[in-house]
Amino acid sequence: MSQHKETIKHDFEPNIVAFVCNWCTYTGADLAGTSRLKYEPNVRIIRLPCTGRIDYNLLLKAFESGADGVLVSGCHPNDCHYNLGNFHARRRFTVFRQLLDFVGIDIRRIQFAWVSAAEGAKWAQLVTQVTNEVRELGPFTNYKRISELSFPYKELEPEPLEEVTA
Amino acid sequence: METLQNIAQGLLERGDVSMVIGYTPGTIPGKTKTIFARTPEAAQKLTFNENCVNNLSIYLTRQYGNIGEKPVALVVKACDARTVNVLIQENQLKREQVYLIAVPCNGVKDEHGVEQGKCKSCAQRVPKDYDALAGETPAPVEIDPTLRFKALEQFDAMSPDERWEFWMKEFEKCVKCYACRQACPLCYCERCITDKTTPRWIEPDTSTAANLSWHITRAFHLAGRCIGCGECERACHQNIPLGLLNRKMAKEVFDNFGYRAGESAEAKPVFADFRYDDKEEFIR
Amino acid sequence: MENIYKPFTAIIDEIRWETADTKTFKLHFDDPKIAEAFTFKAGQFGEYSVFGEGESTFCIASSPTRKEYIECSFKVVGKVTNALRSLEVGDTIGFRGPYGNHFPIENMYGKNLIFIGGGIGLAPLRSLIWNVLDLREMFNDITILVGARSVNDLVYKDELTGWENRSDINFIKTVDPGGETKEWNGKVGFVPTVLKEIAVSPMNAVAITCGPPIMIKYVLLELEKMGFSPSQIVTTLENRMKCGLGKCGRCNIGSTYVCIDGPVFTAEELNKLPIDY
Amino acid sequence: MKIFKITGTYKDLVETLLSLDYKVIAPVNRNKLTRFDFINSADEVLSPDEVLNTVRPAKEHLFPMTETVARFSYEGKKLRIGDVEVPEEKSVIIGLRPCDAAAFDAIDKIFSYVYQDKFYLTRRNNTTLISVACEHPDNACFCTSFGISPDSAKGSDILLKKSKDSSLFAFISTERGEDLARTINNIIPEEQPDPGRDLYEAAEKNMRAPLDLPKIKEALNTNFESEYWNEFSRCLGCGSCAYLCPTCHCFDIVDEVRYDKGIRKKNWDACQFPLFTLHASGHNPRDAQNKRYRQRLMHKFKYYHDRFDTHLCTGCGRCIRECPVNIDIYEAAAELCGCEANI
Amino acid sequence: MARIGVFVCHCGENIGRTVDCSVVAKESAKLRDVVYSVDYKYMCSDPGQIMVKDAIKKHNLTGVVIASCSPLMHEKTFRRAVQETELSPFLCEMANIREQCSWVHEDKVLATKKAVDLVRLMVEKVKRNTPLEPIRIPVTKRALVIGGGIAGIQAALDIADGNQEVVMVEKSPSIGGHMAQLSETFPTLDCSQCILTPKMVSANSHKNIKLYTYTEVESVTGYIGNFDVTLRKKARYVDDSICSGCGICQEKCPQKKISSEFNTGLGKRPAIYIPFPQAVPNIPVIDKERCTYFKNGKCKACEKFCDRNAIKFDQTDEFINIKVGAIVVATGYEMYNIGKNNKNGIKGYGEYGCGEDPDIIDSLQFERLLSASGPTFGEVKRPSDGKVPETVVFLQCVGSRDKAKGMEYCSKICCMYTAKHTMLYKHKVHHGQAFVFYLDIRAGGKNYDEFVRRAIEEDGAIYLRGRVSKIYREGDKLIVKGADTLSGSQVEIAADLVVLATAITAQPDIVPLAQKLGVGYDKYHFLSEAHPKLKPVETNSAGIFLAGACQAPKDIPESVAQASAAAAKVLGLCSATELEREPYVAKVYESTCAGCGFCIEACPYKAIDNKAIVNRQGKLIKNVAYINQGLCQGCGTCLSVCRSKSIDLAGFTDEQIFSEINSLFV
Repeated sequence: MSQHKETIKHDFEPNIVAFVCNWCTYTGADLAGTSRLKYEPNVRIIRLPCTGRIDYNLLLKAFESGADGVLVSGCHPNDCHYNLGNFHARRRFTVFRQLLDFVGIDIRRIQFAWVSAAEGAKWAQLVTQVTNEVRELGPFTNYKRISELSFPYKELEPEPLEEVTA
Repeated sequence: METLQNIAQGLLERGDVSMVIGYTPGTIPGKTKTIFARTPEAAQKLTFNENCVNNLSIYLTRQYGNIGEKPVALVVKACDARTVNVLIQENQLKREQVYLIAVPCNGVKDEHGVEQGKCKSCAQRVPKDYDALAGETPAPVEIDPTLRFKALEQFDAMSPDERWEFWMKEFEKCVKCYACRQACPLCYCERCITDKTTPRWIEPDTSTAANLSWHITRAFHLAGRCIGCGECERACHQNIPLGLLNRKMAKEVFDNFGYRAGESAEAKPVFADFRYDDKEEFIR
Repeated sequence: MENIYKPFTAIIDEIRWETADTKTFKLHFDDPKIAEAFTFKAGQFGEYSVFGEGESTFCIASSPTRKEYIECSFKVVGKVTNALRSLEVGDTIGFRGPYGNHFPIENMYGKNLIFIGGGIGLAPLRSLIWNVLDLREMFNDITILVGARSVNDLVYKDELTGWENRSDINFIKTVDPGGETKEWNGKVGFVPTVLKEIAVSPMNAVAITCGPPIMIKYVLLELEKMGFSPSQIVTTLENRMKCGLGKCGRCNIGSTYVCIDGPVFTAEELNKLPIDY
Repeated sequence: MKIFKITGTYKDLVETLLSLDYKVIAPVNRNKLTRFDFINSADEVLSPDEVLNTVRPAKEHLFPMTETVARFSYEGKKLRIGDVEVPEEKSVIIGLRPCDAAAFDAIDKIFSYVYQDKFYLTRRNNTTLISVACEHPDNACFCTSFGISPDSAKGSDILLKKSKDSSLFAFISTERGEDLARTINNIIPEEQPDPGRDLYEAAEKNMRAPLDLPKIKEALNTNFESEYWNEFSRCLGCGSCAYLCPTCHCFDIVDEVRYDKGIRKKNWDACQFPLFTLHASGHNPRDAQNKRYRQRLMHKFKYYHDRFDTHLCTGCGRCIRECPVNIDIYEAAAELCGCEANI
Repeated sequence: MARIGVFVCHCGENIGRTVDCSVVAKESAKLRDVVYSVDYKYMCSDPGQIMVKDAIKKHNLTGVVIASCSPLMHEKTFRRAVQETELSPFLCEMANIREQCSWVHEDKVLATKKAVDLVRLMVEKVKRNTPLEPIRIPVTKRALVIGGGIAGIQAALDIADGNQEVVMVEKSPSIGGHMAQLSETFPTLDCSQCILTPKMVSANSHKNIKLYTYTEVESVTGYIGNFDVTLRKKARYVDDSICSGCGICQEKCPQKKISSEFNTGLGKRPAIYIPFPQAVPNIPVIDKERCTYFKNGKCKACEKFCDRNAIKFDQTDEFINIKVGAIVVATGYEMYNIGKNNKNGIKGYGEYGCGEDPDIIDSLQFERLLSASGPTFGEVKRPSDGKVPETVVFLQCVGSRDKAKGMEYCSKICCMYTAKHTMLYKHKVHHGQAFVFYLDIRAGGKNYDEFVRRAIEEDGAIYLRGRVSKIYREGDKLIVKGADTLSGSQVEIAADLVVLATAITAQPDIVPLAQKLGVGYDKYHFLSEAHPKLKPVETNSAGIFLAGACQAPKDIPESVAQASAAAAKVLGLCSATELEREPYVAKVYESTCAGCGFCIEACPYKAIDNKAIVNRQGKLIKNVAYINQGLCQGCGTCLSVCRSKSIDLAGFTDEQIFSEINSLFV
């Protein structure tokens, strides 16, 4: 098998953040690496101890920071390293994504998955799938627009800045 | 049949309660004020009519410091009593600290005579649990309980972008006065997440993005807790339909977990709990 | 019009740990023109900012007679002071000021001065003390009473030793009971108690005090017992401020804006204010 | 004061303003909310006959709810700070009520006190205020308490008033007003005799009786610790009063950062919030809601007056209308000085 | 500002092939607060580690980011290296640019860009790290073993032999467990009691073991090294300090017709009884439910005849508080009970008529029939009429591997004991014929397959692959109708006795115990190990270990092996006076906590409790959450249910995560 594959150039490369638990998905992602499975390079992982730790604020902040898609992943039910964290997360996100849907956020931009430490292949596949899906959806312009307005830094750019050396 | 004033007077005369929190006429027709009646004489000023919109249970939260050694009597409509249940559920109050004077309610109106949204789908004329009833037990009525979710149907037909458009227009108006929070009897936090600065999860400015993150947070923090008293929406002078967000949350919690906030003071709060077989179709 | 909210930048030249949670920064203004033009008077304060974290209000703790730098001391308590703590020599901070009124030094010439400082409250006094010491011959007797909860909580330790060794200062230091160490050679007792012991005369004197509210309260009582009239007692207040410019509406006590009319007040002025601080 | 006659209707006047080189701000009803906003056509404008006053005052156009006052960036290890320019754009606010126009007069004082706030003042200097006299004040209005009346010109550059026969007149108080008036072809620049205030005298009678301000202030000088303040422990601290007040001007300063870039913003704030005065040490001088309400009332009726000889209230009645628990500043002020509230 | 050093590892070619490490180092150097950055071939090598240590000293670093492999691989290595300098090891973070970057991407430009991003994220995080102190917990050098079967006995003996104290509790009157009921054991056919009894005796007499039988665990609080356990010693109505175990009371008891639990209902016992002759301790117990005195207030025959006055009718349950540092759970299993009188809810196999027809029995009953100490003294006689059965049909997988019965798992030991049963039967009834209906034969294990072959080849058991559809009685015979799927024919056997190899199930009352212990369990209620492969003995509650069939069906050697493993874990734990663990625990900001109690409910470890805040006068101001640092495992579930953000988690603080997100896309 040849090591070098032509990378397909897309018009748009989505920014995706994955919030994953340390024990299952992070380890599963490591396994994907150890197994040299290939997947899309658009995802940035933020490691947390447990899906129970993943509050909805993190997801909102990710969008505010410019994410086009968010992925939340942890242990399968009954596999949680902390026994119950993922059950709490599941219940929370069941309702939270409905809220996002209600205010008009396309919930295809927020994906949830159980990926165990053994499921390196599932992880690789998941990342590629989610990347393709979000790429299909295009940039999250709705959010980006209001987010840029809330931070009128760019508008101020043309004015020359005083320079201060630290 | 005992009148509200008599009940209150008796309680204060006997010294059973430190005060009776109720309604008294306001300065503008159609508005009522809160009264903290501490003497039997003051009890005569108590009133109840269709303009008694406020949910007085907010005065039971700790920040108001009304709860002391002696119980406090509170005039409650059925919806207000559900808030009391949530406060008990969430350790903010003990049942024995409050004496509930129930008032039969056929729906309330604001000062412009507009019937409150919550009343249209409410069949509960008196609370499930109370200590005294001021007035007659009213005849039961039958109202389809799903009516409370009726207003949400308009959104089903909308595309995400249309919903987005709708809400951004609403949130754009928000001035971040936090009246919605302050008026909510369940927003009893010592320090609201939005006032927390390390880190600042919600920017305090009034940009639409910052307003969106506030309103999402507010709605989600009340998910499974809000009993739908409508005080937030009433306090919002910018006319943002906050009740829709709350109702959507209530619907999701009800549909997914069969839970309705405020039904029982003993239930475990829905988001402090889970079931092994909670649905998870959305998880890959 | 100038942008009154825009800080100028200052570079940290030196950092000293005063106590476990108190630091002193020595700063110079980055822009030589600003450095040249900058003047202030003892008792004034500034808004110090860490960009991205926000602004925090403290007095200028150095003497206006030392032109080439300013110093500030702060206790790490909140978001901004936490960020300040992590700064290093050479880092840039923002500064707006000087703001507020100042100690009435012009009314102190030829008088006996009694400085009573507790804990970090010594910082504003320090500005005036060095100002006075740099113009020593213009003042009569100088008494400095410095107190802290414990030996470790004393700020400006090196300077205290310097003052102690000077013959032209009557210097007394004290720590609260239980705060002493084996090596401690100062007094042990609360500041108001020690003040009572040293019994200063109100004749031709001005007392300047700053410290925790509870200390100020009892020092004022003690001074009055000694015969000080309220107009002979000067103190400085610390209210929560944001703008420092009399605009944001936070720091008022009655009709008085601490940022404009203060932070320095005589006891006489304080007595007229409602108890809203 | 010059009095000019206006030809055509109010909407015609707005139409003309739109054709000039001004940004036009007028009362509109957008998304179920009455407010002052930029308009593109006269059709959007709420006519003075339709609405007594907007829920949101015009204050936000000179003193925005959120305003960037400085910016900074770290480029690598280099820190740079930038100023923020306020554009010198000419604008006109039309449709103000006299209470709102007078409110600008009041807050001008604080924004130019000792330090000049260029953000407010630049806009203020570039804005012409055209107010419209009130024919139908409601039961929350009490501007007459403050020497304002339904047809007061205080604070306005131009005041629009009707004569008994409903002809429209422009009362021009300032040079800025006159400059604008002379560019508007609907205004005939010929001085007219005063058409009288019959309509407005009638209107005044429907309002709340004027408060005895000197008596109130006298009372406030001594009753800082009155029991009466406990009444306001029912206040929810929602801050609606402050956010809707045309004279409230408190703000907070915060930084927002996105990795290496940041802006420093002024955001509206209110003395009704517990955190407003909370010290880093945990001490809070106004640690209870009744103390915070006292601050509000004192500020309006005493503190501001002590310093600027102006009350920080113009009787617009917004706080009374919108208070969710019916705290009525008029009633409070009256009762504090031992008067019966005459509502 | 912070002073961060970035160290980019090539990992030979592993990273370097797809990530341009020098670019990563160069880009990192441009980051604010990064004062030093370098790339190197093998960062984990000695020279690499020295490089890190030198840079910390030389550049006075306040934080270190190692961009290399997964933290799960080398975080310990680098933190140890950092610790050798002045810097706290917790100020070192790793950017995973190998497993999650170079190994999974092919485009060098994109992979390099991602690596730069990952480094930036970690720089932002490490800036907000704090020099945490590992948590030190004192260890109580005593273990609790719950369950007195072979696993519990083995664990207790091993720990005791390792010179640590053990408290052993057994809920029934005697230790020994199921193994005491067995006749002979596979694959050696040695006598179960002969090998077990000496162990039972030494467990009782060991100086380091304190044995409580007829005792249950009432409550457990505390955490690793420091458990507080309350035991309920149930009233036996016999003073065990006086009783000599003479047995006269049993003889004199007028009630003699009670079906014996030990003999699985095939024998009888009196109301005061010693469960079996070799019981340890050899002390009787009164069955209160059936005792004539307790029922009618008259009798006391036992008391009259006891010459030591050991009978105490007024005895009550006794509560004993003990402190232990570790707990071994060895509560064993129960047989799937399928009869009509099945209390345990799962009804099934009505078609097999078990419990209705006395000659349809389960394997444990058959063990008793085979046992020399059993009701038939080792003679195989069928229950209905005592006749020696000439045709015996054995059914395997009764319940096990049957989705419809809710037990999809394999009970693991049935294949082996059924083979054993056919052999023992043949050895006792030479002319008898054994038939076995099976689905698969699972005989993995040392000498196991050979054993099954012996049953078939030497002892002539006939194995039929298929399920039995129906069993019904026809006169003296039981007609067993089934399928032989190998020949494809229907089979009908007229049997004298049918033995069902019913499933091994979890103890019916295990769930409350698991909840007391904070140990997870699966849907079959078998207790969950911390990791199925690498931590098979540990549970997710630190300091609690598993042994034997409480975790999953196991045979004796496996149970013994796991028990010894658990004992080794306990001894390891007890070898230190203090424990050190990662300080990733949550803490509450009491000033902002509203005391709503959500975190208390949500905490999987019951680590959060209410704490009353009182003022100087002792008046309650408010209740807040209080986190027991010893119990907290750092999952952070409490953070997400806290609306006011009054809880933070060391190592994964809100500030850290926030900054990571804030620096994601710049």
